[in-house]
Amino acid sequence: MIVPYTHVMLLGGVLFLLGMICTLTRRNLIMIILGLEIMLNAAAITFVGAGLHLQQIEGQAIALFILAVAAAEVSVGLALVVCIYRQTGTVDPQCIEGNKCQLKPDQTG
Amino acid sequence: MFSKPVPADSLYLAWAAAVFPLAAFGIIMIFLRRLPKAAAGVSLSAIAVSLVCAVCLLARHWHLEMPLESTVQWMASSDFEIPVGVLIDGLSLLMLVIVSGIAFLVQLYSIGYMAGDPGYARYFGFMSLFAWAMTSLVLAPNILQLFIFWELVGLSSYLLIGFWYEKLSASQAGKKAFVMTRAGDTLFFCGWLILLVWGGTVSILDLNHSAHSLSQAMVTASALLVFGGIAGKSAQFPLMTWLPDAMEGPAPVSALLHSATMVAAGVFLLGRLFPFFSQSDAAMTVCLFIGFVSMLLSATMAMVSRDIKQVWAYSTVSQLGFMIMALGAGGYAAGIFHLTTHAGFKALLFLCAGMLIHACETNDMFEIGQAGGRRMKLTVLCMTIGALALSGIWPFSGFFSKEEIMAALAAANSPVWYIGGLAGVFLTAYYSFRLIFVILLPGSTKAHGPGSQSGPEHARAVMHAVLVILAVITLVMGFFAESLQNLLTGQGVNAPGVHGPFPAKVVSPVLAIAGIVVAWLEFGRKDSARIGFAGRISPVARLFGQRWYLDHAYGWLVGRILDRGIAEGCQQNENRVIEKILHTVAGSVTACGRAAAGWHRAMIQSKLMVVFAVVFGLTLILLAA
Amino acid sequence: MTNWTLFIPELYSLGAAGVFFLFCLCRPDSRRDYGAAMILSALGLFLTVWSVGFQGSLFEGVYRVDLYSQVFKVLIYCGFFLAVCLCADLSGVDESRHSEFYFLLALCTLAMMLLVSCVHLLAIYIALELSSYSLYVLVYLRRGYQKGLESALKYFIMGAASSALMLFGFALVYGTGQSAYLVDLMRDLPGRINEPVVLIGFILALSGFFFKLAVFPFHFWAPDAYEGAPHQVSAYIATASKVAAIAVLIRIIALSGGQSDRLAWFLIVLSVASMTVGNLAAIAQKDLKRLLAFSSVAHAGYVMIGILSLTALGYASAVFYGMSLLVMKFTCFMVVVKASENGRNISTGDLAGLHYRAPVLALALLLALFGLAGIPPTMGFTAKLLIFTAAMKQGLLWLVIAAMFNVVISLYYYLQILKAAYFIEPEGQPPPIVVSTPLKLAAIAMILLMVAGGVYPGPVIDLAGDMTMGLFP
Amino acid sequence: MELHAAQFPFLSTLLLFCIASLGLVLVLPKNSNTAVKWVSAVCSGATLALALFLFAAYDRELGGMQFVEQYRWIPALGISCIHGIDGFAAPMLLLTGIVFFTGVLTMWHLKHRVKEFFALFILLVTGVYGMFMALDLFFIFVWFDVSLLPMYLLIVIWGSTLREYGAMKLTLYLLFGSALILPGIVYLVSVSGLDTFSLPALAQKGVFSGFEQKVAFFLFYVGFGILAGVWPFHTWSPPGHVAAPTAVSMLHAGVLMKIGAFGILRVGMFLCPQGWVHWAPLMAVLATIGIVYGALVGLRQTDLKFVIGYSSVSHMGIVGLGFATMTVDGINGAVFQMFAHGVMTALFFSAVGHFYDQTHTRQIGELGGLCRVMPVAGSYFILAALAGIGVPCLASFWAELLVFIGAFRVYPVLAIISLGVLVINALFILRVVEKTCFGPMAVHWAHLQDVTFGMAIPRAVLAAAIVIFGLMPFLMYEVIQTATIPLINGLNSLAGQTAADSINTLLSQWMSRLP
Repeated sequence: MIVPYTHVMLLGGVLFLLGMICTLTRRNLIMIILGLEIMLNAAAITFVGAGLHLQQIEGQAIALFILAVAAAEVSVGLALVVCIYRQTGTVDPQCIEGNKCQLKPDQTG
Repeated sequence: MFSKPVPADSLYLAWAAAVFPLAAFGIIMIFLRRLPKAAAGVSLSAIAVSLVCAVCLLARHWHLEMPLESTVQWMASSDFEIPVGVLIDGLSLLMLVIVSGIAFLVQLYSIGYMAGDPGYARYFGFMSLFAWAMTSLVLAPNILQLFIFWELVGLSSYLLIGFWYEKLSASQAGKKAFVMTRAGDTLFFCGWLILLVWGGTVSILDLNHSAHSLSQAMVTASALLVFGGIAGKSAQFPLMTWLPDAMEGPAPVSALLHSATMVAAGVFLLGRLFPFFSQSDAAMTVCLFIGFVSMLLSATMAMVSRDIKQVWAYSTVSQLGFMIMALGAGGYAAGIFHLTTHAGFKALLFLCAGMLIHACETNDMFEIGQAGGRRMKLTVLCMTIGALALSGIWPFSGFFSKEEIMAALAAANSPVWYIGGLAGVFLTAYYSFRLIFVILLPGSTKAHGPGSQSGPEHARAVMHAVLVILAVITLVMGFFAESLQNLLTGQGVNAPGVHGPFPAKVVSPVLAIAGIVVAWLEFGRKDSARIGFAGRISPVARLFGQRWYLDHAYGWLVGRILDRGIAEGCQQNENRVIEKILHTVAGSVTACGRAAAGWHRAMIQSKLMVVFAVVFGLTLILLAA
Repeated sequence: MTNWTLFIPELYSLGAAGVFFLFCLCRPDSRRDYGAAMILSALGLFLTVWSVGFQGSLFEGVYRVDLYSQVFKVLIYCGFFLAVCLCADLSGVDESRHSEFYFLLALCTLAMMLLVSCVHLLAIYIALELSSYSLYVLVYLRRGYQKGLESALKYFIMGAASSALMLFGFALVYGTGQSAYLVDLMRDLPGRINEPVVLIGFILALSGFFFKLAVFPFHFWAPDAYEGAPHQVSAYIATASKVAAIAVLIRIIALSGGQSDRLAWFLIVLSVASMTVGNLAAIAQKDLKRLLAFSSVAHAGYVMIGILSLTALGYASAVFYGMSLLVMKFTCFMVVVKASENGRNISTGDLAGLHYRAPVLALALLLALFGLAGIPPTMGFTAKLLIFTAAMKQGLLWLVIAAMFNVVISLYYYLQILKAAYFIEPEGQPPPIVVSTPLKLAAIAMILLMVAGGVYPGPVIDLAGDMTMGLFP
Repeated sequence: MELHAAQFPFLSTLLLFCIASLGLVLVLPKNSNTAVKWVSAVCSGATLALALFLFAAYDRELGGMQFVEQYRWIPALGISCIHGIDGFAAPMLLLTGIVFFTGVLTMWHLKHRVKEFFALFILLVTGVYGMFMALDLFFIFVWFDVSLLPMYLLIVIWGSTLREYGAMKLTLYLLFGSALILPGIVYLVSVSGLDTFSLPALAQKGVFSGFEQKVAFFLFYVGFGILAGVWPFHTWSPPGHVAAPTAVSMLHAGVLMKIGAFGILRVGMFLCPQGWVHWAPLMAVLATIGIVYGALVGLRQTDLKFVIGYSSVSHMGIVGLGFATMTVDGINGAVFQMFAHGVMTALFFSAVGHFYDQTHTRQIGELGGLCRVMPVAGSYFILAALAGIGVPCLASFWAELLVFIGAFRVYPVLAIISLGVLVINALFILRVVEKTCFGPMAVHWAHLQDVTFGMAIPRAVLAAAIVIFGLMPFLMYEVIQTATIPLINGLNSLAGQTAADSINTLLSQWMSRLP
């Protein structure tokens, strides 16, 4: 293995952190879901790296599964977001709380 | 040992003397509350049995060489045992006869006096309770038993003073009596505890005989504490003001409890533990001093009071002060003898007062005089006999006993006591005859005599009979002085010589006559001003009339310091501190709850932030640790 | 060689879910759906009970069937069955969605049954996600209540975030533990648990289960989800889902081998925080379901006390606690369902007059609340005694005292509920609550269970002990 | 401790009888009020008879634990079901029987939600009975809590003044207490290493180290002490009394507070003698404060039940002081005080209950002269007051006497302070008697009814108990003694000197440390 496992772990960690920051900072439900996806992918990369490191095929298999599950997750999430948008006219996470922004649908973005 | 066991027959007699009234009390309170006649009958028969037993005992043990004592164990807790039993010696025999005799007479008198009262049965129930407690008290062989009955006579006193409970002043007087004597009793109890825990014995005979083996400090401390109880019960300074108030009770109650017997229990206790007290000079001096102060203070109070029963009440305090002085001066037999004579004539005085009050429906002696109290000839005659005895005029019983007391005082270490005693003799005669003259020689009387005397004719006859019996006792008692002294001192109590120096024998009767004369000059003469020498100076009159402001002091102590001071402080602590702390805790918990609940309404990303922060933060801390 | 008989309960559940899937395609008919659900869930319950004694391993060791998993399956199926029992009047869900509702419920049950048997990281992950997704949608199914959607979304985001954390943790554990099989990890991890990467991985890996169990700080979804979901779904989340979470959490934490003080401390902090936050927040709640959600958070904290002792006794006590929670929380939700009209959310005050409107329910509620507060002689008390004993064996006296203080706080709001049910007179004259005979029987059964669990819990404790014995090969 | 097996399971019979009655009450139809009352009365009467029998049949020569029954219960946890009574428990059972019986009769006129009331009442009493006879820590705790929780509903539903507040405060306070007891129990069981909850097994010597005993005793002392009204944890009690209906007040002050004291005795002192010795000075000081403070605050109260509530605080302080003395006399007195105060305060509350039923007020200022219209009720009230003051020949006197003797041996200063309070005690109790029963009667009270013959029965039973044990205290002491002496002997042999001596040493050490 050319790249040491530690580096892969670090890459996964950094990616995970980035995803986390994304979920925390973006005021948009879709971006939050994207951030979550990034975190999942970071985990997948770490799995792959670990699988390589351990010379097991399992790691990569798990990564594949993660991709599939993540897809399902995104579809559930997006479906909810769409419903929210239909109902409130916004995807701002701040505005879905207790229907605060319902009267001003033009503020979405 | 200092005693022999009581022979079985005497034991039964002693038990019977005590237990019959108890049985009467139980029967009356449980079954006979609605049957007044039966209640009176039961109560009287019980006390009659007691009296017979007492007299039999006295006759049987007239020449007693050694005290008789028998006890059985009533209760035991580890090394502490509570025995009950009887101690028979001269003192207890004498007291037993006095108590049961006076109680019998007073109950007989009450049949007429209390007739028609709605609480008739209750009255006789309480009287039986008292009779039981008092007879058991005088027979008690150890201080605990004595203390128990000491408390019980206090209880019956409370119940009887507040007998007419619808009168607020009566129930307040009862409360006052109970609480003030309780204050003394607490000291008594402490003294008892010292004797029990550090002294190792509470048996009266043991204490009397082995007091010298105990340390002086302990004897003094416990004696002084026990004296606290005596002062409370016998209404001595400074716990004296309950007794005048106790006159709210029916007159027979005052006669029995608050002059003749119950209040004398303090003197009795002092006499019981006389050898023990003698071990401590300090305690004896305190006795002398307290007796002295009480005697003079209450005599001054009696000088200005207009209430006939209050005058006799002050006089009782004063005479008890005499007795305590006598005992404090070492005149054991003198004190007890005065107790005996005093029981007779003071009961007589109170019962006469009761007749007058009943007839005139007022307590004020001037009003009684104006209402024509003197027309009740027998009553007024008996009252005069009693007053003469009280003043110490020959040949009435009071003369003999007072003479002995004066002799004892004269033999005491300081002339102050003797001079004080003389002043007391003068004042006694003065206030007694002030009363007598006010009633006997009123300036003007109403046309009609006193209102119809209540009760049926035979009842009044019984009441008169009782007065006559007591008057006769007062007349003859003095001539038994020698034999009573033999009875009392025959058992190793070393009474000092009772025959004092010559002047003493003359000085005090002269002073008594002087008192009578002064009283006549001020109240008896035709055109007298009917105002005493003390009453002329208004600050002094007010001082005496207000009982030297003792009640104010107590009122201030209880009302201000205790009630509105310490107790209110505790109450404020309860409300403002403890409750406040609780409410603060509860309030902060709910506030935290509200904050936490509000926190959960935050935006989703803030929550995510918390999740990440907590997980990573904690992990980092753990790794660093 | 795969012994398929071991898999029968799961297959059956799959079949049941399939039936409802077929119903989804037909015309909506709520009575048909309810009847079918009752029959199928009851049958399934018998099936799982029948399968309790199964032992074995499936799918290359990924799937383990033992007493531990089988009993949990019974419990989960119990939760399912009881939730279905409450569905006679499923007014919180749109009529046309009833088939979907049952379908998702059955699917979720299946996922949880898989979850408690899985002994492989990936399998656990997938089973967990499957159950979560079903629940997200179930929460969303609430009719005529805008919060349903909102809470589903929050539930989803929180769930996705914690499963991401968990997955990353799995990755680290897999990388360091060199295997995705729990059996292998169990051999390998205990010795290395204090290495930083392992510890981080391990802690992160727990996130997903903490989320399921609603342990602080992963509990933020709970109040909204409970409040926004249909009552039956809330009941299901509070019972079956919690039991499954406890099961798998114990499996994972058992990997640590009980030798890590650091891990224990981490768990202690979370446990105390959960109890305190849950109980404090519950005080301020008006909405009964939201209150129960916070109480669930607090109870997650108590369960953690059992788990964090990292001993067999502790795990057994946590299992027992899970069982008692199942019974007590279900009873509470039964009352919520019956007391609410048209599936609306109710506040504490709406229980007024319950004592004469439905005496049996009121009695059951009383016992359940006392049980939740840990008052003897209820099952809840035995559970608390067990977890405290376990913690005390580790010398955690102060933790036990802290937990007891929390119990006192919790009693405050439980008593408020009780006061409403027994003392406050309702305005007007609300009619008596009609409790159908089966439900009455269920309530009586719950009462008996709660009392028996408090008075004579010996057999159940033994069972819990036997179950956890299997965790340590 | 010695265990003497029972020939016949009397104790279980007693408990099962209660439970069966409870079940019967529950299954009776909703409107059968009379039947419910009769079932309760029969249950209470039968248990009273049984308790009386047990008290009488308790072998004073043999001592130890008698009527012992043992059953396997939860072997996995080392929990077994052991019942037995010793010289401490036998009087308590009798007390419970008396208060239960009289409480049921006192509530005979109840019309509101009768079935529930008596069901909860029987449940509560079952807990109390169980607590007094249980010899297994698990069961002690279970019964303890069973006897607490029904209280909440009993007060909230059938109570009066400020009932919601009072009930909540009471329950939270008491549960706070049990929040310390349960950890204490679990702690002891865990550190013993014996894996048993059985009290006799744990009470053997050398099971616990000194430190463990100190920790556990403190937990038990505070936990049970809250229920026993130990200052400063007493503030739940007076509002609770005020809020509760008559029979519940009777039970609450008469029996429940005793459970607390009994818990300290049974769990604290039996298991942690060294802890007891260690904390005894604190106990004594707090008890003395309670005695003084209760009387002083009682002086300022205007509500009858508050007065009695605070006097209970004061009287329970005497129990605490007795426990702190670690002498035979002190403990004998304390246990007798538990009994005497229980009966006395039950009589008090039942009399006050009648006043309240008739006048609908408990404000002392509004009452007065009640003896005129209700002489019987008034008499019982006065009797209770006199017992409360500690008049000789009523039960409380002997208790206080012995406690003070014990206390005087060990803590003379505290004993004298507490003795002084007897005066204040007399003052405020007599003041209440004067203001309610005596004095002129307001005209609008003229129509009031005295207690009927039937309603006088419970009061007469209580009064009889006060008087009988007041006249014949040995009946009680013979029984209590059998338990006290072994306890104190064990304590003394532990330290090699009497515990009281060691306290004195300890105190002198403390004094020497002072500047």
